[in-house]
Amino acid sequence: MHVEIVDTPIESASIVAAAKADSDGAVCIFDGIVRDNTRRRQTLYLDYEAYREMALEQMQRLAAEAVERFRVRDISLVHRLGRLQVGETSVLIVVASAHRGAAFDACRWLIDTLKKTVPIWKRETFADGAVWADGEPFPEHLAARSAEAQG
Amino acid sequence: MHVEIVDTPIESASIVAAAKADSDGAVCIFDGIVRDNTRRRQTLYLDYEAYREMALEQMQRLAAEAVERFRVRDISLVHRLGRLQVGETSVLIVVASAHRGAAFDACRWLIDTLKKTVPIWKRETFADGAVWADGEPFPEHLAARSAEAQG
Amino acid sequence: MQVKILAFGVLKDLLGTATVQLQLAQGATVADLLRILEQQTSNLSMQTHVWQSLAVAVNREYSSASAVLREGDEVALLPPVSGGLGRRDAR
Amino acid sequence: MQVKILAFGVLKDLLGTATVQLQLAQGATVADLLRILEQQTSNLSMQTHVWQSLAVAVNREYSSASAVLREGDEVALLPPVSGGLGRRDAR
Repeated sequence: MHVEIVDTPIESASIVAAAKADSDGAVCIFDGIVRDNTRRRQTLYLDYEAYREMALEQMQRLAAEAVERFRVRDISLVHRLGRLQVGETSVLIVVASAHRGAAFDACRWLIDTLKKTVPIWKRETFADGAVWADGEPFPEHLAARSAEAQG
Repeated sequence: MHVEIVDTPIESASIVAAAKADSDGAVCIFDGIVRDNTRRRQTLYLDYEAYREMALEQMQRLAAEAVERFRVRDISLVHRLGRLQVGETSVLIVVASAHRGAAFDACRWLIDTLKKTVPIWKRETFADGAVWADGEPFPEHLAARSAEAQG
Repeated sequence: MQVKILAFGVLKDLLGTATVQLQLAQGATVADLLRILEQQTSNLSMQTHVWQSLAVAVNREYSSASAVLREGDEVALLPPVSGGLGRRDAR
Repeated sequence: MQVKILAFGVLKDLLGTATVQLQLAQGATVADLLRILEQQTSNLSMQTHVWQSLAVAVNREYSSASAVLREGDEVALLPPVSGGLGRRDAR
């Protein structure tokens, strides 16, 4: 497994090349890139910050859990922090497996779960201002206050 | 859209790079590679052959249908023919989209449908012999003889 | 009338050729053509399942058994396809 | 006892700092800590929803409101996360 948080551009081609082995028949790759707009508001750049030690631990656990759960051979999971321009990769997920169903399922589960549980935040700078991006609500078991307590 | 049948190695990195646009937030890539075994029988190499004109037309239709159906921005779909060694890419699918759900769904639909409907065949050479790979049964509406006629 | 037969994969091996011109009665269908070819190769009995699982393309479009053939048609005999990667992937 | 508070994202802006040491009574829970911080920032009333939607990590593990804090704990206040790409992707 290759799990990493980096501060420089993610070298997708070499990460993908390194992820393949002879027993693989399928490689599913998810490449999350900075889009030029959010709800049609023009994005200039994004700043990603993380609770770095915890984020790395969480990513390592996710990768290990995905290997176990989907029986894929190997996973690379890399997230970049700092200022990213439009078109740059913020997160790269590479899942290598003998079979394609497991590769797709693991890849999708990884990005979906990462986005809800790994402590990374994004500040979006638009042509007309900057905001911390709305995150997705935490899964119930991770939120500090239960729905009941909020009511 | 970039739909192609090639006789030389698929240059994945440059195809992926060319597939991205500023309005994309998600790129889902499927890289089908030659595995070193089938049912634990050791694979030496594969030879892919196609009904080339029809295969290309079918691939073009699949890509257009996926854009329409999943509302993704762009698709690259490249299949290689001829002799491939273990570890080489036989098919590359790149789906670029504003959002990840559509990118995953389109990518998976493309490989699943391609494998059932695009006239390409594979002859597998093992250490101890060679066979035409069993294909997947044609979808009912494409098979020449219906299940009824067979019974 | 005459049609051009293209055979691929295991069907090419079975017919011993990739292309052959065949003379058919006017109004012959895809089913008629398949019956003729199957009879011609009936001594190779192990391969009968191939005739049950194939698809036929007429002028590069998938075609049903009832389709009527015309002079000069290009009729392709397609065994189950296996592009992309291994079959076991489907499972 | 003393704990170390780390704040991230919008919570860092709200507290005006990324790290702060806080003195708490022995046996204080995560809920007690959140109540204290919420009161300290109550003049910024527009931000109350933030306190309802956060998660807390104690020593880098997600923690419930009822967890009892200990001397020297590292308590991180985590707004809903937004790694990867845009939120609208979830839809």
